[in-house]
Amino acid sequence: MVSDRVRRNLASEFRSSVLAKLGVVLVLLVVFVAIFAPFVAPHNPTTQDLDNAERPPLGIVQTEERTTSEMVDGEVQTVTETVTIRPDAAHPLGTDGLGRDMLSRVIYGARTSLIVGVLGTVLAATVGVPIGLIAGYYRGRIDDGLMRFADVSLAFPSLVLAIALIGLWGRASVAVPDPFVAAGFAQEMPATFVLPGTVIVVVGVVNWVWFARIARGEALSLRDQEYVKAARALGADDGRIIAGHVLPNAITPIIVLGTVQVAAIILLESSLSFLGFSGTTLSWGFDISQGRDYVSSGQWWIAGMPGLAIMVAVIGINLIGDWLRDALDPGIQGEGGA
Amino acid sequence: MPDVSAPALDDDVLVAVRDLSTRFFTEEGQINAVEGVSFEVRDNEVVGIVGESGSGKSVTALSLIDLVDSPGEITGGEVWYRDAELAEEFAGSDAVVGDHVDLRRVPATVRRSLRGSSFSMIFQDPMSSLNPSVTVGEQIAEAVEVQRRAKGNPRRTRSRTQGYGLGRLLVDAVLPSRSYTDEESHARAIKLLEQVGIPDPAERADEYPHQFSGGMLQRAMIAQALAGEPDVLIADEPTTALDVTIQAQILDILRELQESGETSVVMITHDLGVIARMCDRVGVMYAGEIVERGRLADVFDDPIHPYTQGLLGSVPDLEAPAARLQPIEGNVPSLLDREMPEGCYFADRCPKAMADCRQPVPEYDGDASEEHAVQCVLADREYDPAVALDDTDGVIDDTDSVTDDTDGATDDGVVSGE
Amino acid sequence: MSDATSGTEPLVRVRNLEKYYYENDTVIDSLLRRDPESVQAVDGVDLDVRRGETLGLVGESGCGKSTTGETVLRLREPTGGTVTFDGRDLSDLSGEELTAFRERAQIVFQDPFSSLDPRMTVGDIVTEGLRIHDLPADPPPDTSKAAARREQAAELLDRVGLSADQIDRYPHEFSGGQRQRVGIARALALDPEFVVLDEPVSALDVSVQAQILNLLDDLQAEYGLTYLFIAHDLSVVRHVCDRVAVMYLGEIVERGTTADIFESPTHPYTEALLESVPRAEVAEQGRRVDPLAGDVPSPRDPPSGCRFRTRCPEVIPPAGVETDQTDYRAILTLRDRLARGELGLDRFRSEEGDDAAFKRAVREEFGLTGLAGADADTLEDALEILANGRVEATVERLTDRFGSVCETDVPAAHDRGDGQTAACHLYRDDLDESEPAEPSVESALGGVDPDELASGEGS
Amino acid sequence: MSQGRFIAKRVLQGVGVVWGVVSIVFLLRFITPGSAINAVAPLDADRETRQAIARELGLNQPLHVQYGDYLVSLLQGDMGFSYVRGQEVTTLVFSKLPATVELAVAATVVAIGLSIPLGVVSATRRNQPVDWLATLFSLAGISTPNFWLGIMLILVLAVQLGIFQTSGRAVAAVEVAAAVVGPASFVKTLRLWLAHITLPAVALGTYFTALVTRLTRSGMLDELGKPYVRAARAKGLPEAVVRYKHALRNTLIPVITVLGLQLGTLIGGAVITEAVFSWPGLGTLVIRSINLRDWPVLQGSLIVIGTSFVLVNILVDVVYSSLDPRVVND
Repeated sequence: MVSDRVRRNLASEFRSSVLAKLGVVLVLLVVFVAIFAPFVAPHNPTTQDLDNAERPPLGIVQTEERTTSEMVDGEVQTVTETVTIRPDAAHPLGTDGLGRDMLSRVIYGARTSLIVGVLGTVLAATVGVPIGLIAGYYRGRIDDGLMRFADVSLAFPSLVLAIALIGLWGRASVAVPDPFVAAGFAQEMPATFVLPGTVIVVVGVVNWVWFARIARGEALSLRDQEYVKAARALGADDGRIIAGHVLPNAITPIIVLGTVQVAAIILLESSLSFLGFSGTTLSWGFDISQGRDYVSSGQWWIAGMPGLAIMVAVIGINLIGDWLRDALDPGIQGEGGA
Repeated sequence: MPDVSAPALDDDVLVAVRDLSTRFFTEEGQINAVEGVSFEVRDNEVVGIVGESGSGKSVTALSLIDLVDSPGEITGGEVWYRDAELAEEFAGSDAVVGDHVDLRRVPATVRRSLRGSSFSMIFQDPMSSLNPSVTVGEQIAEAVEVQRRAKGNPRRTRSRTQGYGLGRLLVDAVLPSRSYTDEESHARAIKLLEQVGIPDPAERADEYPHQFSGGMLQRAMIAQALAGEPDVLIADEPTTALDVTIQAQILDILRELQESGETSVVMITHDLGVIARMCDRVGVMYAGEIVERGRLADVFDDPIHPYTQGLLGSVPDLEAPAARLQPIEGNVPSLLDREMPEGCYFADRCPKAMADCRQPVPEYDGDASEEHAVQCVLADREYDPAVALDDTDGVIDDTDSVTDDTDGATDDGVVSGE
Repeated sequence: MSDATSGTEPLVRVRNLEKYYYENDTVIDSLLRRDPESVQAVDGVDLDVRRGETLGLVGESGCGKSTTGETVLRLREPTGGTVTFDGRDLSDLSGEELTAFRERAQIVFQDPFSSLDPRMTVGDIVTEGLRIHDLPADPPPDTSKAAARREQAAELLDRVGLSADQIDRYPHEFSGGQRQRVGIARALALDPEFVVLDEPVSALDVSVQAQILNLLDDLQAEYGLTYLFIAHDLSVVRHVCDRVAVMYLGEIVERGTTADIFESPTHPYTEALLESVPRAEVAEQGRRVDPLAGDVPSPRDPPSGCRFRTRCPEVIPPAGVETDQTDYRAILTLRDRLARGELGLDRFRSEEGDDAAFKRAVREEFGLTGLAGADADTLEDALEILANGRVEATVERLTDRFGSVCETDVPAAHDRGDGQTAACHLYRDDLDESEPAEPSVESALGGVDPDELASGEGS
Repeated sequence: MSQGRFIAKRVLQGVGVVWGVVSIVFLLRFITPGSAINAVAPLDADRETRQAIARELGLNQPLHVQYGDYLVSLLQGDMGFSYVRGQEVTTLVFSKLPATVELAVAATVVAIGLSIPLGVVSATRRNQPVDWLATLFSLAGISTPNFWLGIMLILVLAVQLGIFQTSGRAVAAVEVAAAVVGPASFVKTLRLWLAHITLPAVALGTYFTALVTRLTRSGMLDELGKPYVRAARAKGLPEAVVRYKHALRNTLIPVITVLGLQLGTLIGGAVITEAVFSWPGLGTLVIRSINLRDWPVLQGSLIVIGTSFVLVNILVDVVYSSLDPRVVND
């Protein structure tokens, strides 16, 4: 189905742009880590080790005044001593307030973000694309009605609508068995993986408008193409025309929007979990919110590391989006948003 | 390739192009859009350049006015232009012969300063050649204004932006203001609109391009091109997008212009009828080269090059419809340097191709008149079937790569008729 | 060009075809009390296409020829009128019957780059019709339908001059001319009887155009096809068509055999069209052509009566008006622009502001300085009324003196002998003494004097 | 159609959208598990008290009647009472609105002021250092979660360098304007105001600055390739006039349109930025009303946010129609 001209354009654009190469590397890294988390993560992200808490990442030595007070024969004596906390090779990115390994949490966080990002985008597309195609193809009152409905959904900022819906519908989540652990590998890793069901549905629902707009724009222009009229002359009915001619030619801009949406939804999901609206604690946003209190005492890495992880993933996906847009030149600019 | 002797330029030659070459350096390789093209434009004359899509005629036009954008580049040749002032300014250097100056050997800023005052250009689709969000009157007034500001000091471009700092520019970018042009250039713009026959010029000047019909907008383009009283007006397919009755109006305006004695016209088109009505002399372009040139009668009545004959044979005759047309078989070759055959590029499609068409073919003199010249061996000797090229079978071979959408060569593949 | 079998029932009969488009009729517009404007793209067209014949439909852009072609095939729903195909009224057909009709009538489009689906291989494009109609009904014994279709596609590609092994290539790998061949193969796949050719060669270079025209000619002879050939290039139409209909602004102004239309055109518009076409021969050099003035009016509000009157060089003056055609049309242009409110009067008002200067300025603007007798007096009164600002009164004054029959009644199609008809009042026998005035040679400025130019709206 | 009619059309459409917003908010209430009653009734309330509360809140009437009352009260500006604080929702929401508007406007001004020149420069100096820098900055900008950026800004600028305040909103912009009278107090209030608003505005504005830079850059590159630019050069226009008066003007048209679309993201971003900097705006109110299940306040906030979105979009259309003549005089 993908004609070789598309492959040729993608290849030639890839060869000529270093950013495209960087994008592919980053995304492959994040996807690999997300899928094989149980093998890649050094520790179980949920086991706590209190006396190993707040350990700095490698290369950073933390000095801290600790005041301990104890009862010495009837009086309270407070002793302040400067304690130096050295990084521990077992925890390259350090540990959080409860002594959990930051690197493992970041790795498992990738799994959450990617799954929510991809499933949310797919859901938004399956809702938005058909509506857009029908609105664009039939025009007239149908188009008018659907697009006014789209304007209404646009009027609600996706983050605000998302937290409202989650606040109302609750944070249902689904415990999905981890295939690798079930198959007997990496037994020390958590057997099930918590999937934030409500978040995925909500994220999909709030972002359908972008896909509807793109699909409508494409359908509006493709509808008057001569090969569509020719198909009608051959006796094809609307259904066959939309599925056989309009959709295949509208796929390119939809795919480019898809990459932009995955990146946007990852940011949205991390915002939701930062505000405590996510159904799972194994998420980058949640870790950032935990690490927030430690920032004032200079322990930046607890909030810092997951934030960097988000940036790496989103930069990679945006680079892939740019590469697709430059190679296939679908002409969509700036659509899609968190 | 025409021999490049010291250019013998008589006085009435306004522009003489010698061995001009323009190439596009794209990823797929080097594209020779224009290769060794030579022609002359004399005082108030209409010179025609005819050719099909991919022949390089538009690139020739853009090279003349130095508007070839990357990845294109003018790689060789001379463009002699008669301008006493300029010749005096560069006297003594090898770029000057008498009153003629070779523009390829003067600094780029000097070439740029000639745009609008010495050379100006009109394009095929006026709707896309004007800014859709600025009024037509304002855009013509700009053309007048830039010449008025340049009058003071033609060579220094700084003069063109005097008193028009970045602040005013940014305001102009947002609000519809006229700070770059003054009242006087607006009055002249309205005069120009009237001169090209647009009714109610004062009202129409405040309207936007999308409120004009195709014919009216092309008149506005001509008005804009006349703002600087150019010596040479280059018209790249000016009437191709227009209907026949509107085309006749525009061709009449161009004819009036040429007869008024101040402007010569370089008419570039694929329409042999327009060439016949407008041009005194014509050059036929194929695959980046001028394969035959001369006075109109030479080329139309006794063409020697098989491509010219094929072209004339393909056009249905309005008055005497033939039972069947004689088309030229095969497709225009891709201009990719590595795929260009040796010798004559038309050999693969030529019904009279001979063995020595595979060597480089010099330009022979045609016999119709002393201006008639042909880049084909048939001008030198008769066609001898014994040495015919073997692989010129008539079947349309499908292997060669497609020419129409060779990105890079700016000659747009499709000539829109409607 | 096969000779048309005349006398039998025409394969396609079109009577009073209309196609109107309505603009700004959304809910919001109705709230803003804006009645939907109708654009009469096609306004009462009659056509007959006989079996095996090529009927040319000629006209400039915006005249509605392509809309007519598509409405005849019901690719667009007609607003009025009937299309009868082989005796059956197409508007009765729906569902299965309409799909069956599709097998018998096909279309080839103009733009090689948008008439083929870039996502499909050439083989799929050509066989799409077969897949839709589930053909071939009974494939040869040991081959599947798909294989049979692929075989048929290979034959078709070969027949239109492409090689069968290109069947799996995509459209972008072909030149403009080759893509038109694929479009033709697609149209032939269902073995139709009637093909609408909507500007099939307009987007091609001359040399490629000739190849396609020869191919269409051969196919017509071999399959006995009937063509409706839509084009704006008159020399191509002359080469290809047996009979021709000339369209202007949604109406047919003249029809007849190709020889009659090209050798002895009767409608002023056809004459002007033929004269404007530049011939590819030396005699064309310096040929004095006086082109039609002005622009094609906008189909949103076409001129009353005969739609060509705003550009026609032979407008019929009423009895008793002696002025020549140039002055007469200048008066009508002045009257039209006043009626449409397009004429800004203040620029004629000079400083001292007296009426004489105003009237002189208007006369100069419209070149009406040379009138005499009753015409001059009427004009004088009209300008007097205009001077003190009563525009409607001026329009009335001019209309009742200079009003032409061309603007009051719509011309009927007058028969000019052996099937040639021209919709023009020049040929009305009931107009007693009004001799068609000799068209005077327009001025040197290519007939483009600002004064006698009717400024149609930007089309 | 004249500009007036175009705007009238957009206003009518806006009213339709606001009506849509209000209706959806009304419907949302019916798809929530555990309706409003148990948010108000004490946990151990028996059936009668719950029925009494339902009657009092009018929940037992048929849907369309409730909808009618809801619309009527809305038109009178009465959006009910907060379950938690018993305060008038309208006054509560409108007291918080100015803070959010102030933050959003500050972020937008920072964004547009920085990004349009940056986008233009990087387009005209393609593949030179400034272009590479702009590209990398804008790429990072749209890929950074604004709440994380906020926290990092707090860490670096507030904790380490102690320049800015990390939370709260000492003084409103309107007070700064009022303080203009006395020069001494003006500088002090201005500094106080800046100290509080700079970090949140930068955190919120970064995404937008990056987005508009990318849009302007690709828009400019697109316009500079168009035939009318080549024709402008052919008539001898200096490059500066070609770039700014012609190309930039047409680049701004799509940029304005996308800004209108991305408004939702801006308000969404404001909500979370307020949470990070505990900025007393509508965002904090929304989050608190959800956590406390204070449904009328949430409902009121959604309506105000939706309506302000529509109003700003109409403003964007006005700017758009003055830039692109094709929209207005067809």
